[in-house]
Parts: sequence; structure tokens; C-alpha cells
Amino acid sequence: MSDTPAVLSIRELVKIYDFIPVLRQLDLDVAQGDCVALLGPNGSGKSTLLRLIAGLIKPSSGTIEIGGWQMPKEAAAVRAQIGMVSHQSLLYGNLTARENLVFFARLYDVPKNERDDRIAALLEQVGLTKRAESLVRTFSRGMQQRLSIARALLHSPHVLLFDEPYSGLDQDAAAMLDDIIRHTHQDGQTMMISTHLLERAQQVATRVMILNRGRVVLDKQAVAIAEHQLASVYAQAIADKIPSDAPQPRIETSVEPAS
Amino acid sequence: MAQAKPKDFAQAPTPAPNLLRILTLVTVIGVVIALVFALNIAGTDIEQGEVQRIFYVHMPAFFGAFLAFGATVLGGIMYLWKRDPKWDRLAVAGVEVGFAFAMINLITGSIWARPIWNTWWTWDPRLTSEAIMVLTYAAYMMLRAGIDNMDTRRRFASVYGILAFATVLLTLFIIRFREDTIHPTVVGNSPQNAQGTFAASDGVVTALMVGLVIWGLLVPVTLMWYRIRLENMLDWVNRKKMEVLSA
Amino acid sequence: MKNRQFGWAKWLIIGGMLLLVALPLYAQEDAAEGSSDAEMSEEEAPEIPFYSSADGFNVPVLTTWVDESDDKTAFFLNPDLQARIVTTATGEGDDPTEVAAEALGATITSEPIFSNRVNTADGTWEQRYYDEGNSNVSILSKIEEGRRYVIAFIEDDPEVAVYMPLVDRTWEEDTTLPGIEQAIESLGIAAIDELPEPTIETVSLPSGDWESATYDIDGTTVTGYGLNFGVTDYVAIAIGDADATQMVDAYNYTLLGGFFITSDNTAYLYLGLAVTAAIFIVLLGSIWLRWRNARRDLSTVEQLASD
Amino acid sequence: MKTGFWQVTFAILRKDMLAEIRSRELLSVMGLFALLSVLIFSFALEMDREARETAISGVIWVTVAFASIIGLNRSMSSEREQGSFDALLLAPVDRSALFLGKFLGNFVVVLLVGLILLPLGTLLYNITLITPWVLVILVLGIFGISTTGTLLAAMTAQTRARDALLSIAMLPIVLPVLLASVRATTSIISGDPTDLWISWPQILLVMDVIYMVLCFFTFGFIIEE
Repeated sequence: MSDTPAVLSIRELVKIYDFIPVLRQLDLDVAQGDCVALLGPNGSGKSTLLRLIAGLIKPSSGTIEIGGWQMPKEAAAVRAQIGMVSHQSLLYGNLTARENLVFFARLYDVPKNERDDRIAALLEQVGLTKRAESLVRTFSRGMQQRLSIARALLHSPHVLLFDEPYSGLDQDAAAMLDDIIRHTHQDGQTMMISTHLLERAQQVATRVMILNRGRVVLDKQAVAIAEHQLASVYAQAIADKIPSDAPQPRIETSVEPAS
Repeated sequence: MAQAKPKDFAQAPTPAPNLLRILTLVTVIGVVIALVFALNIAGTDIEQGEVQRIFYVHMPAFFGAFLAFGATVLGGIMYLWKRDPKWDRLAVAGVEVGFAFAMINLITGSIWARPIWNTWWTWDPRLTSEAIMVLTYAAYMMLRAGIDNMDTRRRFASVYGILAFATVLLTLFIIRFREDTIHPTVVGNSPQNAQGTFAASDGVVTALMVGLVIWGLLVPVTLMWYRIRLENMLDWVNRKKMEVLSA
Repeated sequence: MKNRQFGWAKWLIIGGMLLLVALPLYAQEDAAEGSSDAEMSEEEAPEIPFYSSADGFNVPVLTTWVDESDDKTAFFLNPDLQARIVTTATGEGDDPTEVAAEALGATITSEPIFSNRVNTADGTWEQRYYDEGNSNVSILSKIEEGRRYVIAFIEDDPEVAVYMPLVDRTWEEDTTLPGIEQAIESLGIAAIDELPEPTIETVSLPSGDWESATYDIDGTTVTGYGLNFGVTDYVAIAIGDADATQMVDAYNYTLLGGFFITSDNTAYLYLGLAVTAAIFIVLLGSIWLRWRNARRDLSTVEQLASD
Repeated sequence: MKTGFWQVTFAILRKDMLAEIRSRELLSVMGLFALLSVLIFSFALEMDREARETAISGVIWVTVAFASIIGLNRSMSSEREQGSFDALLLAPVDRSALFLGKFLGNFVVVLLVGLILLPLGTLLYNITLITPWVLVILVLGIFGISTTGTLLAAMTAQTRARDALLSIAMLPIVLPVLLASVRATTSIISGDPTDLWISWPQILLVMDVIYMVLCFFTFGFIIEE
């Protein structure tokens, strides 16, 4: 992995939903400038991991540290370091693109004097300058998704999270999105992308991580996987049995009497 | 198969502890004593006749409901604070037991009203607010049933259980808001227009106190204990199911 | 910083809820303090002892009279005043006069000197008045729930004649004088327009504040007592010199102080208890049923797990 | 690190108002409902003046309560539709500031509906409803309805039978507020002396404070996952 210090580090992360462990004792370090592609079948815990990092859900145990701030103790501070793009646009259809961005700039406390410049720059970056004054509900999926990226970048987050960003996009829109993601990454943005699309993942990612049943089953630099091997690596990784010596979640047992 | 028990897992069901067995026995004896006091020892009300004895169940039942719904508030607050599901089990037990007591209160009141007020039901403020109270807790149970995620269900139920107590307080205070009620008061003075007030003589007070301790305290506590055990059992079964499914 | 904030928030919630729970106690104390002096003195009034008949009616016990009641009939007599008051119940079709005569141990042979029906707050009463020479009899009866309830008063003093009629209130004024005059005319003592000017006083009796009017009719003293009771006036007419206030009070105390009928409503009591039991059984049954099903599920799951 | 409390509150209020001015989605639906409701009541209850006087406050408040349920459902589900509520939760803001922002938005809209209702009632029922004290009661009552309403709408929006459940869950809990409001309004429009009804606005004020405190602090528990 990279030598630069970790901007995101996760220790012994466990998330249990209705008695089902979704994430089991996950450890992870993401270095500054990394672009992690998070792969795995449905229910492997990709989405849960991203939502945990974003602070949308609380971990059952374990810690998440971003830019020196700890989750869940300093949740608000951590949230300020995170930008998230999800498969939903997270935008208000009845507002224009600019109004949406102004609203979120207020929420994230972007200084007033920088606000207009930042919004203009971001609209330019995602190619929506011309549509800045149109209502978001008139936008296509692709445009909404691009605006979503602008929204997530508003407050210059340490880490940018993409949760299935390509879902519902056609080829052209996905390629356009890819461009933006690549450019953003080249500007030095640390990011994590969860997706089903292996080729796209390999194109943008510097690091590939495969999750299965709440565990990391593969974690490699993208360059270490030859161009056409990812599919077979992926198939092998999720087919493998969970190693029997894998660490078990260790959580305190509550001591209350049964009745 | 088994993961270690994380904090929100249920406890394996245990046989009833001795304290519960004793409490059950005491409660059963207590119910018999309460009935003897209500039916034999207390004097017959000269004006209302035998039906007045229903009051020794009717009024303590409200206190039982009050206690149980109070437990729901406590359980709700503690669950939101500690996030330990045992508090939520207390809350749900409180609602179910309190609901039963509120129904008893409502129905015995209605049965009493038939010979005394000559009607099964009247839209008296206190009766109306009590009926709304019962409906609120029915809504609580519907809300619980409407949420699949256990954690969400517990959180929402806790918040709603706290809010719902407003209707209990309303029922208690309605006489002060709406003085046109015909419902008699026992503590303090009945409103001028109250119908069916009776003089509390010695036997009446004793029977009432016995009734309050037994119907208003012993019976709800015992029932809630059983209900908590059941909820724990249900959580445990659920956990086992999930473990098998996710194994 | 997130945590600290939720810390004090929780304390605020708990403090608030505690305050809320304490409210009922406060409110009830407040209600007790709020009771006015009048109500307080009313509460301190001695409790009325009641005679309660097996036939479902209740009358206040006349404590200064001799009580010879049995379990079906209330019977009070006063040897000094030579008066008896009886309350009893009988079949709907029985003749009230015969019932009263039997209960009083008197013979009533004459025709009533006056009889009519009066609507009072608690139903329609039939009243009959007899003059049996030395004895003067007032009989009230009403039918309720298939039984005839009879209240009778007899006075055997040859010096006086006392009748206790009820009069429908047809006038607006507060005074009971028109009722007294109407009663005097009805009983055939004198016509209203022939009555002389009365001396009017107010008499305080345990049964209430009565207005008394004393007439001198052809040398005989006739005293009328009247009490305004909403739609009815309670009236007593005493002919002769003796003081009739005690009798007036005793008889009307029986009427006003609480002659009432409590029908047998034991069935409702049992219904209430049955419903209570049913609700508990439903609750316990559902707990038990769910417990049993959970047990069953558990064993199935455990079997699955071990396979 | 956290964004200022009031900045968030007013940002949300501004956003909601802006969206409402754009679409007039809430006001048109709620306003139309209010109009229909008042009309239907006046047709259904053919009344003389005296009966109207006692009925009008009930009609107004029932209409306000149901209109606010419609509005609250709409306002919360619009937050959920595009996952935009997640966007609010992602921001480094106080949960209670989110509540206050959403509450203020709902409050303003329902209050507007109430303000439309007053002249409407005055017109259709021929009773003067526009007096300073009725306005005070309107503000206090709608405040109480909106606090619990916002909280419960956020709650039921996450359940299966959301629309139906909101009315079932909300109506009994706002009943004390409705009761006090109806009584106060009836007293005021029938011209009773002030000391006969002045306790109602006081009771309303106390209930508003209690509801506000409860909802303010429990909202965080409703929206976290």
C-alpha cells in the first residue's frame, strides 16, 4: 500500500442488523489519494460499510477515524470530512441546481465569500454551468448524478464515497461520470467506490477490495492485477470459503439477568 | 455457528426464577383477598346497590394502567439512553398490560354506568379521553408492527411510548379542563354535576386500598414480568433463526 | 461534542418526565385545598344511618323514634306523639290503603277525604288522606320496576289531626303559601277565599327550612308547613293546638332525606367481574400461546442448526 | 466543526419555503382540502346561528388537524423521495436543528392554511373569526400540532403504512391541544368575558412548551439508523 499516512482508518468494525452480522471485525486503512474500488456480491456489506463511514448508521462496535476525528464519538466532525454520492441523487427536485448547492453549502458551513466561486467552479467541473438555473427534477439521471458529485465536493471533504454511482445510468452517462471521477481523483481526492461493474472499477481504482459476507477477502493494488484477470480474481475471491481462523467478532456480553 | 453474543442479543430463556413463582402465588392469593374485600367485607352501597362493588376493580385498574404506562415511559427513556433492549422489553410489556387494564377500566366503567347513569356509554369528557388513551396505545402496537427493523422499531416505540403518556395525563386532568364531566372523583371533590358519587365509609376505604395494592400494583407487576420474559424469548428465537439463516 | 450535548439532553428529558409524573399528585393536592368551606362543613356532617329493606328501598332511620322495623318493612313509632311511620313494598296490583293499614296495624274503613296523583322529581306518587276519627292517615305510594312502594303516616292523638300532602307547584313565587292554602282547601278544612290572614314564620328543621303559616279558622288553630322542592311543595297541615313540628320533620325526613329505591343490579356486578376475568384470561392466554409457539420455533431452529 | 445551529435551521426553512414557492405543492393541496372540508361541514350541518357559533371552532380545528396531516405526510415523503433526508443527515449538523428547521417549515405552511380558514369561515358561517385572540389561539394550537406532527411524520415516513399510521399515531397525541384550542375559540367567538377563557391560551402555551421540549430532544432518536 501507499506510504502516505492513512486518512481513513477503521478498526474492528462490527455492524449487526437484527441479529445478522453484516460486517465482521473489519480493519481498513485508506491512504491519502487512494481510490478504493469496493467490490462484492449483494449483501456483502459494501453499502453498509460506506454508510457507516458516512455516519448514517452507527457501528455495533469498533472505531472509524477520519482525518484524526473518531466515529462515533466525534460524529459531527467526521461528517464534515466526508462527501457521499449515492445511487439516489440526494437532491431536491423543486430547487434549481444552484439553489441545491447553495443550500448544502449553508449546511456544511462553506464560508459565504467563497460560496459563489466554489459553486461556479464545481458546476463547471461537472459540466452543468449552463443548466445551473434549471429545476433539478428536469434533469436526466446522469445530470443529477453529476450534480450530486458537485454537492459532495462542496465542502472539500477528505474522503469522497460513492455508493453504486453507476446504477440507473446509460453507457454515455456512466462514461461521463467516469471522467469526472477520474479527474477528481487526479486532483488528489481520496475516494471509495462501491460498485458491481468490475471494468469500471479497474479503470478508476488504485486499489481493489473485495468484500464477502462482511469480511475483506481480497485487498490488492489495482496495478497488481493484470488487465483481464479481475473477473477471475473476483470469482475466486467470493467463492473461497471463509478461512476458519478468521477473527471472530468480540463484543461484550450484556450481563443483565434473563428475566 | 454461534457468534459471540453482541450487546443487542437476547438472553437464553431460563426457567421462572423463584422470586417470580413467589410473586405469582402472592398475586393469586392477593386477587382472592381483593375479591373477598370487594364482595363481602365492604358494605353494600345504599344508593347504588351491589353494582357499586365493581368500583373496587374499576378504579384500581386505572392505577394499574397508569403504572404500566409509566413503566413504558421509563423503559422508553432508558432504552434511548442505554440502548439495552431489556428496557424496550419493559416498555412493550407496559403497553400490553396497561392496555388490558385500561380496557378493564373502560368496560367495567361502562357496565357500572348502565344501571347508574342508565346508559352504557356517554360522551363525557373523561370517558372520551380514556377511550382516546386506549386508542393511542393501540396505535403504539400498530406502529411497532409496522416496522421491520428491530432497532428502528425499538427506538420509535420508545419515543411514541413517551409521547403517548400525554393522553394518560389528559385523562387524569380532564376534570380540571372540562368541568362538565359527570364522572365522580374519588380523590378530591367531585364536580357539582357528578352523578353516582358515593360516601366513602370505612369498609369502602379499606376495600379500595386493598384493591389498589393488588389490582394497581401486584397484578400489573406480575403480568409485566411474564410479558418481559415472553419478549425476551421472542428475541431469542429470532436471534437463533437469524443465526441459522446467516450461518 | 456530540456526546456531551446528548448527555444533558437526556437529563432534561428524564427531569421533565419526572416532573410530569409528579403532576397528578400536585393536582390532587390542589383539588383538596380548593374545596370551599361550605363543602368542608358538609363533609363533616354526621352520616345518616339507613334502614335498607330486602325489597330494595332505603330510608333514613329516625333515630329519636322507636325502631320496630323487620327485614321488609321500615316501622318507626313515637308513643309520646302517638304517631307511626311505615315504609314498605308490595305487589304492583295491591291496594295501597290495605297495605298501609296492615303495616300500621290500623283499620281504615272510611273513604279518603282527599286523593290525587303528584309528579315529583323521582316519579309519580299517588296520595290518599283518611280521617278515621281520632286517627288521621296520610298514604303515599308509587309503582317502580313492578313493585308498589308505600309510605304511610298515622297519628292517633285525639287533640290534633295531621296530614302531609304533596302539592304540585303551579306558581312562580318562592313562597309556599299557595301550596298550604291549596292543601287546606283540598282537605276540606276551609275554602281558599275564606281563609283569614295567617301569621307567618320560618321553622328550621333537620329536613330543611320550612315556612309555617298559622290560621285561626272559626276558633280552631290550623298550622300549615311548606317546603319548596322544585316541581313539588311538601306540605303538612296540623289541625289543633299541639306542636306538630316533630311529626312533620320525621315524616318528611323519610321522604326527603332519602327514600329511594335501589333495584337489584347484582347481574351487572357479575358481568363486570366476568369481563375483567375475560380480559385477564385473554392477556394471559395470548402470552402463554406466544410463549408456546416460540418454544416450538426454538426447538425447530435448534434442530436445523444441529443438522 | 459543526455548522451553527441557527444557520442550519434557517437554511432548511429557506430551502423548504423556496421549494414551496416554486411548486406550491403543499399549500394548494392543503388549501383545497381546507376549503372542501369547511364547505362540506357547512352543507352537512344545516345550522342556525347559535349552532354555527358552537360548531365553527370544531370545524376549523378538525380541518386544521387533517390538513396538517396531509401536509406533514407530503413534506416528509418529499425528503425521503430522493434520499435527500440522508443528505441532511450526512451534514455535520445538530439533529435538533434539522427538527427545528423542518418544524418551522411545517408550522408556517399550516399556519397559512389556518389564516386562509379564518376569512373563509367568517364568510361561510357569517361569524367574525378574525380577532386578535383567535389569531393567538391559532398560532398556539398550530404550534402544538406541528411539533408532534413533525416528529411523528419523520417516524411514520419510515414505516410501511405511513400515511394511515400518521393520522392514527398523531390525532390522539395532539388531542389535548385540539381540545384546548376548540374550547378557547368557541369561548372567544361567542364573546365570553376574558377571565372565562384566558386559562386556555395559558394551558396551550404550557402544552406547546412541553411538546416542543419532548420532540426537540427525541427527534435525534427518530432519524438515526
